[in-house]
Amino acid sequence: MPMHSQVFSQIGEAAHALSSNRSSRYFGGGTLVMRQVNAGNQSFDTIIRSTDPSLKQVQISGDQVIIGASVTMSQVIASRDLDFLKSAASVIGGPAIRNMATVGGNLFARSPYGDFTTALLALEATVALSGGRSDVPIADFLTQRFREPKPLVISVSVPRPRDGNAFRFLKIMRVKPMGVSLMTIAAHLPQSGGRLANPRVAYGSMGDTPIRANAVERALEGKTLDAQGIAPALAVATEGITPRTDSIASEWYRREVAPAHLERLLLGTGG
Amino acid sequence: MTMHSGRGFAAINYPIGMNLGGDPSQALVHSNPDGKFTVALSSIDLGQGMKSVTRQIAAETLGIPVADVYVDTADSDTGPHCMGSFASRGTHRVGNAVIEAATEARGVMLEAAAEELEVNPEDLVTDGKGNIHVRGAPSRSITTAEACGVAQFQQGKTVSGRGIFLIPLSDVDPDTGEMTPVSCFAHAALVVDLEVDDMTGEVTVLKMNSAYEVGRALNPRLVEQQLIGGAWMGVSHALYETTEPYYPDRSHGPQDFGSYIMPGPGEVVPHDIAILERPAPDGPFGGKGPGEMCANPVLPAVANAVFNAVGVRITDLPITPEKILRGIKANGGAQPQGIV
Amino acid sequence: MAKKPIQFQLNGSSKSVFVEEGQNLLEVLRREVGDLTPKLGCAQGACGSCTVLIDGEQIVSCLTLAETVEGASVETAAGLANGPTLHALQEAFMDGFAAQCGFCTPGMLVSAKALLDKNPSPSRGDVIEAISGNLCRCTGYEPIIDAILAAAGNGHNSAGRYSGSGRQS
Amino acid sequence: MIEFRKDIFADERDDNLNEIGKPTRRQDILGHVTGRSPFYDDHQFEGLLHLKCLRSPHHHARIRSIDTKPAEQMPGVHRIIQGSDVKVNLNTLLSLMNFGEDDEPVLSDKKVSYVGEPILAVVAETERQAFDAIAKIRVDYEVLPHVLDPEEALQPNAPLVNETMPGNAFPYHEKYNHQKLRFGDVEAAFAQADHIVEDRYQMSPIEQAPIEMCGAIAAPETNDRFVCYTSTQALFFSLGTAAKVLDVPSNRLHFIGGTVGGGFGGKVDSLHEPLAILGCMLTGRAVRYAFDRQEEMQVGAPRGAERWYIKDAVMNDGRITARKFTGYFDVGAYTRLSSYAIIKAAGHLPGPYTIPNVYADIYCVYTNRTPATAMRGFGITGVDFAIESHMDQIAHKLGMNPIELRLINSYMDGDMKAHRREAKNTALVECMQVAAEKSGWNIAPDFKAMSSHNGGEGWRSEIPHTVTDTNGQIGNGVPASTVRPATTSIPAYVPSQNPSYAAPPAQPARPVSPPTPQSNVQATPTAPPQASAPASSSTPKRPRVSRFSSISGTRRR
Repeated sequence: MPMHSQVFSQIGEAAHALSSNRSSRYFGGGTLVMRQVNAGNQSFDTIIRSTDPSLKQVQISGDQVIIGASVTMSQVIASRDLDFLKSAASVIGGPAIRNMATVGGNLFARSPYGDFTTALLALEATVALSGGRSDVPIADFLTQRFREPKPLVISVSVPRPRDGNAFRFLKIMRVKPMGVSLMTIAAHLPQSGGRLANPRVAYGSMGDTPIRANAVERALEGKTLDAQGIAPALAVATEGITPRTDSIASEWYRREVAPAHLERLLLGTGG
Repeated sequence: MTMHSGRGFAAINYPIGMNLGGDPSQALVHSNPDGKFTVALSSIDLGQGMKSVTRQIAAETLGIPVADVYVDTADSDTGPHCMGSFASRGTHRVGNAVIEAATEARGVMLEAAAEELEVNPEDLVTDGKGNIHVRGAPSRSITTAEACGVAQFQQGKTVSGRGIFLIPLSDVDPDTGEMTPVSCFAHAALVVDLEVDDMTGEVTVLKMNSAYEVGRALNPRLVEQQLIGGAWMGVSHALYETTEPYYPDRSHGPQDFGSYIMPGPGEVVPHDIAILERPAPDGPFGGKGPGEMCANPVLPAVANAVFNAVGVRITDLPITPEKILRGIKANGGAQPQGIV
Repeated sequence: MAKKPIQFQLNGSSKSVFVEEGQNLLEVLRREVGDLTPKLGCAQGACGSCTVLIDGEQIVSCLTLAETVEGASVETAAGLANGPTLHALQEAFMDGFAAQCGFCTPGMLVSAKALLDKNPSPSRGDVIEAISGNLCRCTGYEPIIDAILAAAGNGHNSAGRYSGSGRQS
Repeated sequence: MIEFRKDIFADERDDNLNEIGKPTRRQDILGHVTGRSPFYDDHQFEGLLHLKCLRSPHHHARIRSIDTKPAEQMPGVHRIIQGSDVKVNLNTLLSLMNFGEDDEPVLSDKKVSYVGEPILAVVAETERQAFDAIAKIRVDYEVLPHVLDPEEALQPNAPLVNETMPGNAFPYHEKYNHQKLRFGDVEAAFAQADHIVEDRYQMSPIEQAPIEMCGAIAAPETNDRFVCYTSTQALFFSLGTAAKVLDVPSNRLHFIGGTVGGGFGGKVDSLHEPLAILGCMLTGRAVRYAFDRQEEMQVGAPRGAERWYIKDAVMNDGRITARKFTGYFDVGAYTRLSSYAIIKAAGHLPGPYTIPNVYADIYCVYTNRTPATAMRGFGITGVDFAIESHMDQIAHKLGMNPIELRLINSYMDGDMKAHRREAKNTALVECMQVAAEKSGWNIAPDFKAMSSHNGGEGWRSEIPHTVTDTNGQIGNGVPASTVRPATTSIPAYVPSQNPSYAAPPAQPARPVSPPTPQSNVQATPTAPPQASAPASSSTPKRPRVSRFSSISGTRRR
């Protein structure tokens, strides 16, 4: 089918167009959709985008920061309010890709991509959808992101960590500084009285979508962030998780090295 | 986590060209009336520097400055037949064809000069700066431009030449493999220093020291380009690349440069190179063609260094962290082999 | 097939072209405008050969929807030289033998320009980061990094790597 | 840092040259840095059409039927090209050098033998329209059993990958299903060895990955000719291939190339030029056919996988007295250039070492995967990895310095190589010495004093008595893989009945000038003539239809 392109100044119009046309895709920064267009992907013939300025905004709302879906990785890096996400945004593609790739788009990236989303998952971000809920937990969103009617993401709300050092991010790449992820780990590690309280750990490139490491979180609860404290968590690093096999590594390898990389992240000795 | 240092060595030789012969290359050389020469080839410049190296070979042979030569390639209407740019055959085969063509053209140029200077052509030499003079008598001279001009406007001579280089096709004995496979060999020896992370199997290449024997470095910077880039490719083949990660299973084949991984600018390995030059008797000015061999010693040297570092012998390329880690686990831990 | 008219600045000149819906900027630059300096190396955004600047920011033109550059300023490698005067980066690439096949070179130069425009005295690490999205299969990157540093006047004269004739230890 | 060791081999060189040896700037550099170097795709044509191929989703399948009707009606589609449109729809690249039989269709609309094999081609106004049309074509496949491992492919009951190649192996000299190298008697040396060192080495397929992808644009030229701009590494290879499969005189084709964005061996196969020209012939328009990057990665021919088994006879002092290879080149579904790489490998063995007994069987094996082709170091890189890994395993076993082990066995000027030609102009010893010195890797003074000039003494320059065999003989209706091995000696190589030089007696390592193993000098049989008649005179000569015949036994048809 010939490709059609529709542009809307209002996000609501774009959302309507998207949900009413099964063979459409929403076009954010282009890094995912244009690649499919170039490859002749037959599953869609319409690209829909919106120039709504709200999509480009970064707003502070209480202890949340609301990031418009069209905010690029470079804008995340440049934003003082998003300093805690700089480590994640900085390892998305190379500089050209970071000027294009958006926060909203990353939510739709399939493994081994989607590193920024892994960070958002550990921070328990919520997703606001046009014409729908404004506070979909990101974990829920990830399970339904490719369902019809297709969701159009307006923004992502991220609770800002009280302690900037409490958020850790590690992307394991065989090629640096730009490379595809072997495993990405994001962790939010708030402490209370020297012990971890409600720690959150998420993995990227370990499954089909970024996933929470629930067993690790449970094992870290109430522990100290030192070699002894994290030992039980390392032992369950991949409990309940079936790592993916791809061209970069096998399930076996990902399972084997997950504890080592988790340890490096938790103790701050990684990369 | 422990990082284990390892050092590995490998030495190779490399047969230049399609080994059986039967792969000719041709060249045509002619001058404009002002002594500027064109070399017409159908050979391909893939980045290896075919145009540049044949230009220097033509200039050297003609006895004129390199600026007076332009190499035109590849147009099948104007460039004579060439088998192609592969098997490190370009410098060697095409270079020889250019020498033959340029030698013939030079002969005409010197004949024209001799007629003007009223001497024997055998008594003339070129100074490489655009002049032809009588041997031992620099004042009796004519410029190459003048010689080419009078040849074409007064003497009715084409200042041109044809060249072909052919090693005839060699038979191979079915029962013993007896054959005349190549005309010459290039050589290399290389030492790799690296580290292996025994928790992940990941390898960091720290340093390469090498010696490459290339016959003659016809252009040292072009040789350097080949060796630096080729050794990089060797590291890449050794540690990263394959289109079939689970060979012979065909699954999970990379579809893009995200999943087909190669080291990038962040993984540049410091590489100290010594270049040796033992001219090949049949090479153009002794040149052998360094383009292909440069990667070859890197692969086994990396494998040997990995063994030295952690005692794991990987016999299956590429040497991925996964294979190393499996080996370490099978051995019950890293087994550093000590300083060699 | 629907075509949309767009207008943009290319290396300082105004261009008006019709683009197909869904067409990428690389195709438009090469086929419709005739600027052949951005190269098609993958159409997947992974090789960087098609890198151009939009309003000063480096992007990969193969993943850029052409119609989105309406009103923007696009710079390509064709705009690097000022008439017959080459950009310092181009001079440094020539001196430093920083190109072999030359196919990645325009994209590499554009990425390097994006760096030097913002950071005239980059570190080696800055250079590596800036070209990390540009693949080169020939050089092993080292001469390219050296050439960019040389162009930045950082005291890294790439020509100095070559030690000339004679044995040196 | 680069250093030039002008002190080494200084007396063999005249360094007083005007242009040679100078670091002159590249002729093409200004074009490169201005982005104006004209690659094939940098030529513009009015009304350019785009060609895309429908490709096999199966490793191996018979095609029962193809329905192109829905695609023909699609907007922008100018032509659907089928196998029947290709005049000579069977080719092998090396037929231009009379090497091997035609075995690969340009378009395979009867049977497909690898995932990605082109079945037919669509020529449309845009790439998108070509993709859209291809999606409408319906193909009815009968999926066949496939084989992906080269050793499995040589088993008697393996699926037949390529109809031209019974037994899934390239027939060498119309005689054997592999290329042989026989020099001396490895079995006798194994019997007398202090150690046997064996291992298996494997190289997976690798993509050449030039940043410029393979492609060609063909356009009508004046006077009933066609111009073809191409990324080929071999202009006349591609021109000759196009002329052959399209059955047009070569002078109706005008090929322009020469400025190519990297190749590394991946741009010799000439897949794009014939189809682009055919598209142009059939539509009267300029046609562009190029791989996309996904096709480059999985459909464009890689450096093929190789598997090598090496078995060495080793003495306690480090001398390697025998080396036996079994090599399998997994060449995928079609030959391309691989049959030649095996010859190149055979002539390269046993690597840069002087080993008195060498044996190799090298197979060019067909499997249901992407055909392999050339890549930087074709035929050599894989076996060098095996040999040099193996050398280290030997050093480890003997507890020796691996550089000294190699120097003990290094080939030098005057040594007899296993393919029965004298080594000349060698420099391995010096390279090892310099690399050791640069890296601070200590070697003993005797080894530092060695020179490549000091080879060729005694047995080193002799051709040993050689044991040959008829393993893997083909023909006579017997499948190659079921032929029983038989071992014989070729009498011509055994003028005396003295025992062969299997393993020299134990002796100190020969670091400087290797001592001649006295007991074996007499035993070494007379070498056959080394000049232009390589095949032994007593080997029965087959009738030769051309001077190429002994390589493949097959003339181009």
